[in-house]
Amino acid sequence: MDRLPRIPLADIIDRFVDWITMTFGGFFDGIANGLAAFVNGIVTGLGFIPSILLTIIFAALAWWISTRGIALFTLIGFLLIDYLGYWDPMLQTLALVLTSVIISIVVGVPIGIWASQKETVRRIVTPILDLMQTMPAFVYLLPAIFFFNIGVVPGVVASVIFAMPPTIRMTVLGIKQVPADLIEATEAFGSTTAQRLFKVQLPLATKTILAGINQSIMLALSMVVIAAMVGAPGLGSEVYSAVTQLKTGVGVEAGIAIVIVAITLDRITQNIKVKKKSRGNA
Amino acid sequence: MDRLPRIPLADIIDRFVDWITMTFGGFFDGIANGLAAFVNGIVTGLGFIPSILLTIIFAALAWWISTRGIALFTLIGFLLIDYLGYWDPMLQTLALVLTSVIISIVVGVPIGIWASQKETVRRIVTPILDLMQTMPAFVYLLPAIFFFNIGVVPGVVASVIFAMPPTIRMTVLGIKQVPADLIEATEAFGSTTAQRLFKVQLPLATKTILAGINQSIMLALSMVVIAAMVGAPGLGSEVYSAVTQLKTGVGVEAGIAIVIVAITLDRITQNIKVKKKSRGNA
Amino acid sequence: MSVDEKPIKIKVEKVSKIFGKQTKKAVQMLANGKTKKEILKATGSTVGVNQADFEVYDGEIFVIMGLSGSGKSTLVRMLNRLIEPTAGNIYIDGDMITNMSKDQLREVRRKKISMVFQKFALFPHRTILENTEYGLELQGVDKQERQQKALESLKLVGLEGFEHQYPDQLSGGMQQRVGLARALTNDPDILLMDEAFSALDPLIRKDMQDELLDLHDNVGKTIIFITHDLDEALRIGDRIVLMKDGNIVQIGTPEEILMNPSNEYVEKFVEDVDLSKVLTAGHIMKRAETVRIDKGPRVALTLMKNLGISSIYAVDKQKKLLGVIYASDAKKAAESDLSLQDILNTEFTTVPENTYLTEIFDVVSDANIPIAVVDEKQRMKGIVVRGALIGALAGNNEYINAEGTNEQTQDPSAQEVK
Amino acid sequence: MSVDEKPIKIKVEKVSKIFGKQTKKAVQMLANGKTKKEILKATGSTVGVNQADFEVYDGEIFVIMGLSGSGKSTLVRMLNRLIEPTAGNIYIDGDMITNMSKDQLREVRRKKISMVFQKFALFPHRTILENTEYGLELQGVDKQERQQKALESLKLVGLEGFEHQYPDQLSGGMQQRVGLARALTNDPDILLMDEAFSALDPLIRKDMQDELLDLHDNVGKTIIFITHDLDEALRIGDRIVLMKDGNIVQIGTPEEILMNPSNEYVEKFVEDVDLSKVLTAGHIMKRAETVRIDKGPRVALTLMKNLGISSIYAVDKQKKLLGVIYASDAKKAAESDLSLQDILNTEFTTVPENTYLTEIFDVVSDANIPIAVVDEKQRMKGIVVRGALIGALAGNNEYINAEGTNEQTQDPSAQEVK
Repeated sequence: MDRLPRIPLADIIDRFVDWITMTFGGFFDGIANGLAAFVNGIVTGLGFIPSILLTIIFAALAWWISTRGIALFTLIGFLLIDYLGYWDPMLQTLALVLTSVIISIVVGVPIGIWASQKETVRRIVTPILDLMQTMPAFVYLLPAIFFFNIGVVPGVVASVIFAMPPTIRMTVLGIKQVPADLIEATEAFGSTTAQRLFKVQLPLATKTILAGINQSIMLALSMVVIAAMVGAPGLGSEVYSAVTQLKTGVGVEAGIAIVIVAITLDRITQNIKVKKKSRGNA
Repeated sequence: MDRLPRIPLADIIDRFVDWITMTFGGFFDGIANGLAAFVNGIVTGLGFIPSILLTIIFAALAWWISTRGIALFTLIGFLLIDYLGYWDPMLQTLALVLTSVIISIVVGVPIGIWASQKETVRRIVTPILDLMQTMPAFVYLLPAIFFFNIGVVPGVVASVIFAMPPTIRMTVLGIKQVPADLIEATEAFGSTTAQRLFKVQLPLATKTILAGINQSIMLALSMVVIAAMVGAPGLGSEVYSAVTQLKTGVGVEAGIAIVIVAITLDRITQNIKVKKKSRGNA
Repeated sequence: MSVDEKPIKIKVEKVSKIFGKQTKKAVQMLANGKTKKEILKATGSTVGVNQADFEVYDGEIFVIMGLSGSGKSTLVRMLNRLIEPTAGNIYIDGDMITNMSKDQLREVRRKKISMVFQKFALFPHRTILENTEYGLELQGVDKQERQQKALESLKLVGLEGFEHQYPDQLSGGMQQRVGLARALTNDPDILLMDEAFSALDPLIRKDMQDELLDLHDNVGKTIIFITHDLDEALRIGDRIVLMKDGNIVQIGTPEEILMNPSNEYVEKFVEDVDLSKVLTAGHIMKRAETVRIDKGPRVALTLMKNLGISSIYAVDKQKKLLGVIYASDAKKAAESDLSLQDILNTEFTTVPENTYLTEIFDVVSDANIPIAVVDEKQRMKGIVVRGALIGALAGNNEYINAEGTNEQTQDPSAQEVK
Repeated sequence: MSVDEKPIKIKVEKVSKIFGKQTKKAVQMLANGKTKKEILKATGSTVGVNQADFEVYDGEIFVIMGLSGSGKSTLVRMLNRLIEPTAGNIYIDGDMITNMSKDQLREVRRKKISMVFQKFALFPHRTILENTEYGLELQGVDKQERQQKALESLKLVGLEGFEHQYPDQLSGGMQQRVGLARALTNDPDILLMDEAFSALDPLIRKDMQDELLDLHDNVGKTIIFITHDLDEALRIGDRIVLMKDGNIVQIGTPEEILMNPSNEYVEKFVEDVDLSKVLTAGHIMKRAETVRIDKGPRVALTLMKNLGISSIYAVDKQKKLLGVIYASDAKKAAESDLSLQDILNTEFTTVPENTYLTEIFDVVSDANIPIAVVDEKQRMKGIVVRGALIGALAGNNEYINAEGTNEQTQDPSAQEVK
């Protein structure tokens, strides 16, 4: 194969990245500051509340949203994290994950809705999503560093790129799965597109969209250690430094903390009691 | 929480790891050499065949096992990898992934069978699997390095730990899903446990087990870049070095190569035409 | 009321629907009388509805009837432009809806026309009340007023007290009443009903038809009812349109349709029995309940009691017909401990399987027990009951077995067993 | 053949099965006659089978009958120790199987006893032939010989030519024949059949029963047949065991069971109609097919033809009964363009809904058309047909509507509509 003139794909990409950094420099900095402020806002906000109180709040939240079992798990889990001394890094990881997930929802759901309404949009978006999910997450670090240099912001950006696809995919799926005869009924009674979307399509799609968000949370969590490579603080960087300094003990401890956060978030989002089906009286 | 005497969980783990390295040193070295030989054997073996010919062989294999569409994708994909100059690293990655998956099958399926027969075994194994899958893969690098120091072997070991759970889980599921009345029929006609397993349970579970193996392949592939951190050669290390040297172009190119390998392996294993249901005449 | 007094509610002028590309060219070909096949070959597009022309009077129940694929649901969906007509005009109360803007059309759908669907199309995530008020909700009517109106329609269809339930808690019949109530809440002039009762089980369907007629007497809406069931059309239609392959074949009152069927197709359609197939005993025989001769009188009695019959044929192990056991004899035998053999009555008439119905007509009418149908080895194949004979002759294919032998046709018959 | 000549195939001595903990203590309590409730309270374990004692003769069809939960499938599964008995002994051909080792037991299952299952339990990934030869395959019989044997059994059950198909390609009846063939291929002495025909539809079930009887005549196996259907037991059983709540209530031939039911329970069981409930016209009336008086004679004729009836009641819009239209009159009216009103026949008998069957018996028997059942406002509620009256009196609950009014009970009745 070497006979063929090799198109310098690598250089083209590099020059393209440099060009973007030049032209949109200011724009990216703006985003960077906004994002950093948002994440740190969460961290300091949560930081004010003493760990015990915060643990109880989390457990109560878990109880209200889902089941008693999960509330108990949350309580013990977070107590353990605090006990092992990983409370602050945990808060930073939580802030990083929540921010990435919130962005995935705010950006992802509308794209999903748009794709569900326009067939051509859907046909373009789906292969991109496939690519985004199979491409190793590391690769996303590169553009993140160039546009947002080191710190929590590139971590968030890389996490968002990696974690957003399921939210988009499930939003499209949820809306598409609404039976055709219901859509016809909305037409026959004279609904506008907005009325059809908000009164029928979205309510029926909620369950599937929530499943998508659950997947996004798990993906964001799986990125925390990789994000640490670009300076994102939290449990991820604890693991990363433990690996680089070959301190197995610390690595396992921080790993367990991540596992606790992961299982808690996963169980809560999976058991969100969807209010829709409350049985009316006879 | 700081008032409580902090149990030095980290130190306990470290001392435990050191103790294992001491006592089982020889044993681990044996495995290391065996594994290294196996992986390098694949690499040199495949290396002998010129890339064009190997690409055609892969494409033919894909056609035979699954569908024409996938064979075409394999052909073009591997040609592109060769064209971009990533042929050798690809071979190494393929060897790493195949080795990890083979180990996952050889070790995982028997454990799955054992767990499906004994309820207590299943009750112990399942939580461990959950833990293994939620723990960040990085953490597995630590024991891998200690026991097998640097190179492809720790990469394989870490990949196996991360990739094996789905194979075990799906083997148990596949066997458990065989309807109770069929099991009763095997009993009523006087089958031994082995006969029940190989004549009825495993054949009916094949489809689910294959789905488990497909998931293991994808997990192994997602580990290649992390494995590179402990010296495993291949596309993973291309990406890793690109990231550390901030060369986005190379990073994206190597990333694309990984995506091609991932999609090819995924489609092939998903479409393996299970021979079972060939329609008889009459 | 003679025809011309009643005002025209809906006017449909030469409306056609072509599915596929090159619809313009297809419409042209339709105009100069090309057949559907020619159009399909030339333009690759299929003709859904071919130049439909009719008027619907105000307050009338106008039934559009045809088999599946006849274009009836396409035609009805063009009335509220759920499906855009390819050619022709549609007027409602004189206003032409075919060139209305999106917004004007939405107003017509909200105020003038409501629709009831075959599979109910109720919103599973909304209670019955929220479903019923949906139409008014879209129009921004405030909550208090629209819920009050919705309750009224629910009362009208007899669903008071169910408003807080969810659709999946109700039976098919009740769900369709909600569909009806939802359509009525907008107080439209026109009700489009697309096979509204086809998904219900036969018994409920007849009740719903009666209810629709009562409702129509009270609220006096113009109803366009789509169905594939002749009985349903005859029972509720003031006038009926017959459609076949996209064409309107005939329009008229149920009497007119039956009186002079406008062409051979309509005749066959209402005739619905292909008299050319001559029926034999095998076609109408039912499964024979028999008792083995080696059983006792009490077993025979219990079998007869369970089947509500007063006589039963006795057979030996090879199912060879031996005679008849009457309930009265069996009772006596049970008291005085006789065996079935002692009370076997050997006068009975049998007919071979392929005798024509006409031949066995008199045998059946004067025999007081069902006639036994036997094969050449005198083995029991089935029995012929008087009701089945009359029903079959009257063309009711409920009584006719498909391939002329009773049900075990698809299993290899028992005779094969050595 | 008197009883004592035939050799005993299976002997069951005081066999019990207790589910739950403390089974030893429970067996003790059973021995000294404690009731099931006392045992449950004391040990928390339930008594599945309570000291069963019976013998099965060689070559006999021995039916074990009981409602669900009577312990019949537990009892049959103890014969091949699929379920381990808690106490008592079981002998097959005199060898005690209750204390056999795992391997000895496996030999008995491979050679002596085969089983046929209610839901067939065929291996979906194996062809019909591979399913049938499974038993011999386990015993290591070489491929050629076992396939030849399997083909023989398939021929025996009439499934020649289907050997290469897969189970999901066959109908229920044919799948059960494969189950039968698979059990026969091992050439066992004993066939355990656990509700083998209950999953089949009624028509096929009767054929399979006949086939089993033929098969039994040819191959002469000892068959233990489990069922909950009295008719099935009467038709195929040489002897029947009646079980209730784990106890054997009676053992005897079908005649003996019917002749002197051993206790009140058995009597009620075979009686199966609770005569205490006195039936009224409402209980047995069927849905009334009516025609509205404003329709024409041809519509009436078509409705009658479709329903295979020769007369139909005419009602007004409020479903008030006006009279009867006979098919012959309607034919004349159609020819000479008369309306239904002209040919309305006003002699007809009506009965209110709650008249007792005994009172309307003579009215029904001498009227030549079905009797109309009306409510206080003379509105049609249903019709009483002679067949239904006889069937109901004979205790066949097929003819009795659940709550004494016909089917629309669960929908709020139409009357509510204003």
